[in-house]
Amino acid sequence: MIFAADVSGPTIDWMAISPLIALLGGVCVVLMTGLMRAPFVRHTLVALLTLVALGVAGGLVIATWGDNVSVISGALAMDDLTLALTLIFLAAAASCVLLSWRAVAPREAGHGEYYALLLTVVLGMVVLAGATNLVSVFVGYELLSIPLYVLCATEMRRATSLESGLKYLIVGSVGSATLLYGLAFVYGATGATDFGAIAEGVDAVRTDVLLLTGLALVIAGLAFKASVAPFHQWTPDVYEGAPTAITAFMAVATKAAAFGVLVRFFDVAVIGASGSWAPALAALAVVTILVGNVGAIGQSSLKRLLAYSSVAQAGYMLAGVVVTTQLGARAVVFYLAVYLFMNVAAFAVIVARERETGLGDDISSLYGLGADRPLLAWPMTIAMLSLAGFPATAGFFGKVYLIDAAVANAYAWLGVAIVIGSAISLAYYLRVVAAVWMRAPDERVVAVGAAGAAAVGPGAGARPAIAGGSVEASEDPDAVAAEARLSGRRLQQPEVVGLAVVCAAASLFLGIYPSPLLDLARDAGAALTNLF
Amino acid sequence: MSVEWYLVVSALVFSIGAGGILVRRNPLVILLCLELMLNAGNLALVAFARAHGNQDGQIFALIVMVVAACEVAIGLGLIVAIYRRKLPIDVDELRELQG
Amino acid sequence: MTIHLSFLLFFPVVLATLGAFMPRGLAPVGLLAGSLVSLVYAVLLLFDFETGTGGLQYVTDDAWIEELGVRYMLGIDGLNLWLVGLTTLLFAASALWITLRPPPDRPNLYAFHLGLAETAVLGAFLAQDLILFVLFFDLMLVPFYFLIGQWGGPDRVAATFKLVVYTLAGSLLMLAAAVATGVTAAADGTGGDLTFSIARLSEAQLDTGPQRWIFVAFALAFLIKMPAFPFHGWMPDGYRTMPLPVLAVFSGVLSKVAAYGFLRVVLPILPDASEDFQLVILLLALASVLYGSAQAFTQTNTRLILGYSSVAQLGFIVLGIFALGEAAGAQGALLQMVNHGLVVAPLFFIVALLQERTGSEDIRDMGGVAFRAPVLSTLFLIVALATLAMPGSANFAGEFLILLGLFNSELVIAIIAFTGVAMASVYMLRAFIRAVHNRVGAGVKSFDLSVRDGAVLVPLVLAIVAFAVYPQQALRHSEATVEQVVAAPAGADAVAQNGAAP
Amino acid sequence: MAEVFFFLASIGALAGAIGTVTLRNPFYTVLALVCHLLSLAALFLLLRAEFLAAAQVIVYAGAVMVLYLFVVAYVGGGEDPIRAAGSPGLRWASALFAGALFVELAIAVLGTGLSALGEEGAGFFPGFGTPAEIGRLLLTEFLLAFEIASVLLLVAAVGAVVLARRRTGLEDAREISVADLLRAGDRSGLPGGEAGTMLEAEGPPNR
Amino acid sequence: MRSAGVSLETYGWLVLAFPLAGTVLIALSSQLLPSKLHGYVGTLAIALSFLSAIGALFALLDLGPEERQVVSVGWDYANTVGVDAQLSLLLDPLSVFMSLVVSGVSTLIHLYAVSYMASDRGYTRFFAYLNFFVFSMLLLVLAGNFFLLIVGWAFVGAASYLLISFWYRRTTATAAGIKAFVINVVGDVGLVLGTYFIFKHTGTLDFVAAFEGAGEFARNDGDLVAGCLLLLVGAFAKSAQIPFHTWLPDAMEGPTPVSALIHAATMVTAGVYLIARMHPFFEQAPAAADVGAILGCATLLVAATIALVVTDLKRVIAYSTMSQIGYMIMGVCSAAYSAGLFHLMTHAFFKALLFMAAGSVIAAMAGDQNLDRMSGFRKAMPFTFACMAIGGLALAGVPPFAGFFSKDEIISLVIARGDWHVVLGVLGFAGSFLTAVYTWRMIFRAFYGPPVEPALELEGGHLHHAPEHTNPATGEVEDTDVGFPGADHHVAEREWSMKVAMGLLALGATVAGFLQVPQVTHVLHDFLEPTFAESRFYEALEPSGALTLTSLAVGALLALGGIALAYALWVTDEERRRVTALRGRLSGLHGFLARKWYFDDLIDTVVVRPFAMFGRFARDVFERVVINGVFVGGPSGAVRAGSAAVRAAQSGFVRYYAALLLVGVTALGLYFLIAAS
Repeated sequence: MIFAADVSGPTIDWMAISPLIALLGGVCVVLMTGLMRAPFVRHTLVALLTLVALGVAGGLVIATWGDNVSVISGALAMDDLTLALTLIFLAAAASCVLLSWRAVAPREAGHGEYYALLLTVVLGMVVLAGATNLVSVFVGYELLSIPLYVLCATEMRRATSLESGLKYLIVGSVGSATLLYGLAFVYGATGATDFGAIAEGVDAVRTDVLLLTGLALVIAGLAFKASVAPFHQWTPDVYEGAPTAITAFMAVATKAAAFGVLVRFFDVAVIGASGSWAPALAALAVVTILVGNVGAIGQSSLKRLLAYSSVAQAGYMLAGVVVTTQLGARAVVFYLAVYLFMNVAAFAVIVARERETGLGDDISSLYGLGADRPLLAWPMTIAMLSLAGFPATAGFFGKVYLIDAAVANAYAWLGVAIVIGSAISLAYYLRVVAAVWMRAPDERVVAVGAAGAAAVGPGAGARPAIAGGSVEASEDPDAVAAEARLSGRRLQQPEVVGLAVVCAAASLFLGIYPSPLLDLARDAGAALTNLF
Repeated sequence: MSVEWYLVVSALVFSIGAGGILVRRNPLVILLCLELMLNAGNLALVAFARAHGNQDGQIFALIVMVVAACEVAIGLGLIVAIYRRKLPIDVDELRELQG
Repeated sequence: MTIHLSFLLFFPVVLATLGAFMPRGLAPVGLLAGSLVSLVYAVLLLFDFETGTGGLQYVTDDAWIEELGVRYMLGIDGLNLWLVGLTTLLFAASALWITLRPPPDRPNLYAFHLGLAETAVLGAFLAQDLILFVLFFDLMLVPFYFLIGQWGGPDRVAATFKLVVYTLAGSLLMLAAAVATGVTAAADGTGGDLTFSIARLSEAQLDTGPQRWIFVAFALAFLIKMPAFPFHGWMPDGYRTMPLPVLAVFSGVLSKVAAYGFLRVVLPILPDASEDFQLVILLLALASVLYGSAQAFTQTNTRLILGYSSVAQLGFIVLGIFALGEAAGAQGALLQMVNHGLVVAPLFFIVALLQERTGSEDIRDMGGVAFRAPVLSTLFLIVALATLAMPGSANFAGEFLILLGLFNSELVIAIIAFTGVAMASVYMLRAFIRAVHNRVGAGVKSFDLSVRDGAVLVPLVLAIVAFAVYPQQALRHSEATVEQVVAAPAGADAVAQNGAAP
Repeated sequence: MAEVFFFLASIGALAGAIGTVTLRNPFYTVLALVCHLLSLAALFLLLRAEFLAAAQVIVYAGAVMVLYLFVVAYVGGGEDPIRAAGSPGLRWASALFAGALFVELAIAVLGTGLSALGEEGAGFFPGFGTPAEIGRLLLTEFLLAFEIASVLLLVAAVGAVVLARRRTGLEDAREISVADLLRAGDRSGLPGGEAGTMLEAEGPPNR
Repeated sequence: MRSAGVSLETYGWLVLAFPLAGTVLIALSSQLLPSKLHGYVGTLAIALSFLSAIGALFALLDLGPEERQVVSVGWDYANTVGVDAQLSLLLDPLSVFMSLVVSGVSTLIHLYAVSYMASDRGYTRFFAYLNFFVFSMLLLVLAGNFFLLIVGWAFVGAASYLLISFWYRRTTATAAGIKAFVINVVGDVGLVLGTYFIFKHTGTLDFVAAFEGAGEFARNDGDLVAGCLLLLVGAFAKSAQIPFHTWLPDAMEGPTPVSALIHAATMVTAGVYLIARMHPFFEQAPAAADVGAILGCATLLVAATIALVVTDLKRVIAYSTMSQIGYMIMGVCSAAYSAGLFHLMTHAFFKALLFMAAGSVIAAMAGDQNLDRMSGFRKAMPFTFACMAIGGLALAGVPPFAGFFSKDEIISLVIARGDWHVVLGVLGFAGSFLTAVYTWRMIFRAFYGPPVEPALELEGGHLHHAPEHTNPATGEVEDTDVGFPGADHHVAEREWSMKVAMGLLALGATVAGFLQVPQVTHVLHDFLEPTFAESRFYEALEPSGALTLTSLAVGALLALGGIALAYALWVTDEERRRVTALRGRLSGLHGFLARKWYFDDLIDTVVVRPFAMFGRFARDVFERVVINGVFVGGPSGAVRAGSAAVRAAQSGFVRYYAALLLVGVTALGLYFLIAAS
């Protein structure tokens, strides 16, 4: 009590943090609503409320665009970089909601909890992306991670889901421990937790072992989240095991958050020591590009394939961080935004096929898509071509921008590494496209499609079921009939198909007219005022 | 008693924790090893706080405790779920996802 | 500042897309309409073109992506005028072909891809902005990937995969190189502002260091796309399986884009590097000539014979282009691009017709077609003679100029290259004789050209003949521009020397 | 004097750590960790972090570890042989890594040019590390972290519930088919009615 | 024939226009008009062209001697960046003379073919080709610049290819065709390269300008010699001179009128025309000229020796053609221009005549060309025999027939060049002796001795029919689907058109010599004078009266001696004892000659086989190992290996992942420690 006098809370810019508050509110509301019994509430209302929360947050982001304020005594910078990334998080989350609409995961976890956790992840991402203080960094990092561990494991009836959850938890915790230790060293070397103070402190200890070791640990921790090789190994397993909707969300948003903090930490806090860390990051970028692209070749699980591809993309974007210019930051933001569209489109198609065929996310589930499902075939095709960086798709300009940034700062060889990587990447992206257009439909799918397919097909794989179906299901006549019906019916999941089409259209449109996104990226990059 | 000593201890603990994660197969124990690593971080933070004479480190450590607790909670929850699912409580048995 | 080129550029894809939404089988018509419109446009350009000025005409130059300094810039000059005409002509022919014999399954999609392909190729020819050029250059592959993969012959998927990956690998390098060009130029050349306008880049003198690796990247992309020895690994598989109407345009036009790239991009922007690498490129081209010819008279599959002969022909074209400082060489190369396109496309249609009659594409199973199909074999003869650059054909005019240019710059290489001329006569006549002469082959049911096929073939042959009688027109159109381009390296030398002097 | 305490505490801490890593029986490992945490608390005290030491003992060594023990008891932590998966070499390899890591960190902390680490530490003002000071910081400078931490706790609780809630049907390998999900409206198709939802966790609906 | 209205240029263009029009008309109307008509259309076209040539002649004579060199430009062909390739004609005595010879002989041969090919199903095609050939040949001789010359040069090559493989179901015919074409392309290449060498200095492709530029060359200037030698390559390939001669004998696969027109009278003499046309350069580069002369001399001997042993009727004449062209080449290369061209004309007459006669015999033999199976046709075909005899006398050089004057004039002029040229002259005489022998060997064997069965049938007024038609070269059964030699083939000694053609040519072969009687008449010489106005030798080179007379005498004696020898060998002793004895004694030589001096084998092993092997190697080995192995397999293999490694590392053991993470940390830390120090 005697201290109460001199405790005066910090001035809080409520408008600036309103997106956070919206999300937090959303968490509570959704959690509460989830407790209600009515199926409508649980299956529809909750998801809708989640979307509303995301929408409101998005609106507030746009409202506060350009304020570039630092809130809560410098713990958080709600500048355009943060906001731009926030938009990406929100979009990713929204698409995740749409993809989860009919999914198993929410029913397993309980809808309220599921969506609440999703919203908190977004919250954590915003904090992480905006953090200008070591403590906020760590907290945001954890707030992002912990709910994700849970979400990955939410399809509890599937062993692989649990496995992925546990793997993510263990490796992720090692990562966060490493990060913590690194942050501790940075703090120790500079004696401050605030980025601004650190930036001043760094110059004194530019080549001090303590700082540099700390940086090594921090790089490891953050690179882990961005799934940069050699810290990427959780990515394929977790992506494959997690519910597809969550995977889609992770692939985009987690990466965005990680790169947000990477850019901010390295290009703002320890920019002074860039001479030491830039080469290391560049090397990591090259390794990542190679490992990711090479690893994706020959994968038959689409989610796994996209996981490796996301590793490779991380490598590309790392080039944007290395160059320590606003241009680089812009390129990263732009690429992330583009990556959102193409990746979501791909995952939406995967989700749709998972539910229609019994083949899970196996590439064979796409066979013959081009012949009879143009609405799914084209999005997948565009997504793949865009990921591969074909012209007239958004991915092309993403790459051009990154190469531009790299070359402009005397990292031409990084640009070459990027294109070599994309050359390798053709090997698996085109394989998917070929599966869509140039293969006859998988006979097992056909079998399911045919009414009364009870007799046909081996148990595993023959049934449209999560994780490849099961024998019991095939002996459950009305289930089989239901399956026959559903695969007879087309377009029984409009939100998924719609999402795929919209995202594909977006990445096509942005491939022809990317300027709006480029402006956004420019503002975001401009937020890093210390760079030129 | 110079601060470096504390740091060396923390480094030692960190390494032991790391090694533990590599050798133990029981997820419970692995969680404990993670605790070790986090605590090593805490010790370092507090030591640095002492060295610099500002309390940020201590706050940080406090937050870390919270985080550690949360991780434990989730981790244990997962283990329980795995146990319920009649899956082996052994990280080496859980390797359906690979390649 | 006109919009004409945009019309010319986008009509095919737009109409083909509309067609794709029409009831089944109508898409080819849409495509045909589109390509015909473009053809008419191109012909009008041929007449309206203003000779004597080397500069660009009908320029369309709009801001597109300021952030990246990329502009939507199209233009016509001596270099691409006739190539555009060629492109529209060949695509119109192919469109007509598939309109008259629509593919069995998914004709709409087929037509759409073909339309997209035409637009992409035209774009590559018309683009005056480096990034735009690269964009269209890479975009060309996409429709062909689908066309081969879905309507190709046996093991089409593997073949198309190999083709696209191999060629795009090169093109991607080019992408990096293109960006690097713009950026480095902005650093020292064009005075700060980032631009990819080819014209302005060629004014900016890049340092030799960057020029070198940029040149390598560009050259690799172009040589692979042509293809030139030894980068033709994708060619045999691709040619073996490609549907013939597609192959006609592919072989007729795409390879030209690569050769054109040398003239449009490499020589003006990278003069010093061109000088440095001249000998390397010349030797590669020479190897292509000899190797391609040797292969062409060893292979028995007509597609491959033509494929390897194209390798040889493009070798000649590159020889002409890299007879640096020799306007004759470049002129000949340019003329030869058009000629080769004009002859190779009908040849592939003829292969299709022969396949119809002999049930095979292997010359060992053909023979004796001529007697029952005089018209067809006469057309074949004319095209074959033109292909082997018989004097009196425009091809000879082209080769004459090419080799004259080369003769003046690299005597020895020119003399060796002449063996290629002789070998050309061997393999073309071999193919012709084995196909339509000699004893009647086992499964041969010979009958003469139908009107439907004549409608495609005859106009092309007439074009060849007309061109043979009066190639002067094309040469007149291109002369001024070519002299500018060729002057570039020499001028760069002058600059370099002046730079060295003080 | 401080030295003695330091050595005692740090020995305790290290011993606890090693025990945690090496002991076979999960119960013992937990106890070893408790020992480690307690000695760590002692070190905190030596470093003038009273509040932290207290929190360490109460929250950590107390609550969290108890939670551990419960789970161990529930899961039935059997003897857990320490052996490397796949190659037995991994154990030595990992020992090596750990060693290398330690060496690096040691170099980092000893090799640094920071004078601050050399001596006792900066002179600290009265009330350094006291609850009052910590509380003040939490409510001013680190307010955000504080709030977020609270959210984190909430999330952890929710997550734990989601994960650890008892469900029917988990025992058999029964999977849910998409068909059931897409059969919108009627829930009859799904065996066990509300199986696997929050409602089930509430227990039987009261009347 | 002269109409003041029509200018020389117009005549020139007309000369070209008629045959081309004929070609196009026949080709387009091939399906419409009755095929019989096409023969006459073709003949008419050529006849009109001949008339225009005469018109051109008179128009030329109207002009004063010094302005008898008119260039008429049609349009720019490839006129750019300093290369002036135009469609221009050069009308001067030489070109007009050549076009007269060509169109004249062609007219007669067309006439001959009208009935000779009557029964051929390819009748229409034949005349289209034939007209096209005449057009090309005229283009060649009228061309006003190098470019157009090359065009005509290649066109005649193509036409000859088409006509050689006219019966394209015969594999031998197609093979011979491709052989001829390729060797001719080699010639074209030589021509083009030679042009480059000259263009490099003169900077123009136009003849007149280039010739004016010829003076600037230093004597035996390196580039000029190279250029002239390359021009010689072109000339030799076209004129079947060593070492480019191997195609000509095989070219006899073509129908006989083709052999008569292309491979005797006109095309093969293009080389002579070329050298005459290029004389300004050759006179500046004597080295090249001498090479030409020597090779020409060699050819005339080699060909003559081979002709002694060949048993195929047409091939004998083919070799004699080679030999005679050897004379002409030797002549023009030794600056005996008018003599060479004179021989060109006379040779055109009697050689065409010989071929026609031979054709008629072959027809009587139902397509069989083998001398061994011929005998005693004298009674059966008196007219043919007469023609054959006249041709033979002219060829052998018996006074007063045409060959006598022309050939001996060449020899005497060559000798008149003095020093080592004398040797050539002497060898020339040796050649003329051999000529007499082989010519009359052929005639005696075909027409004397006991009549063979076809001959007897013919005497009975009925024509012999072979049971089944076989390829005379290979003996494989003919695929008569394409017609000739069809079963209904009866032209020998029957058709008036053939007789007219042969008769006129016989007349020419008899009297043409008097245009140019040494020391007496110089019609041709004077007419051509303007073309060779600036030549150093044209007027200067004049054999003394004594030399002329001796050479004439020697020539005559050798000819008669040769004929006598042939008579002794093949007529007087019926069962050919002497011949067999001779052959037995000289079996080695005979074999050597029968294998045609092994030229074919040589070219085969030196050129053809290596290329084929290279091609096979490229296809079977290189493509697989290097192109697909290294360039494709290499990178993809590396990528695949990398993929395997990465996926192996992805073992699924979470502890491995953690381990790798820590390894990464350690490595990074290590890097930074190094960076710090």
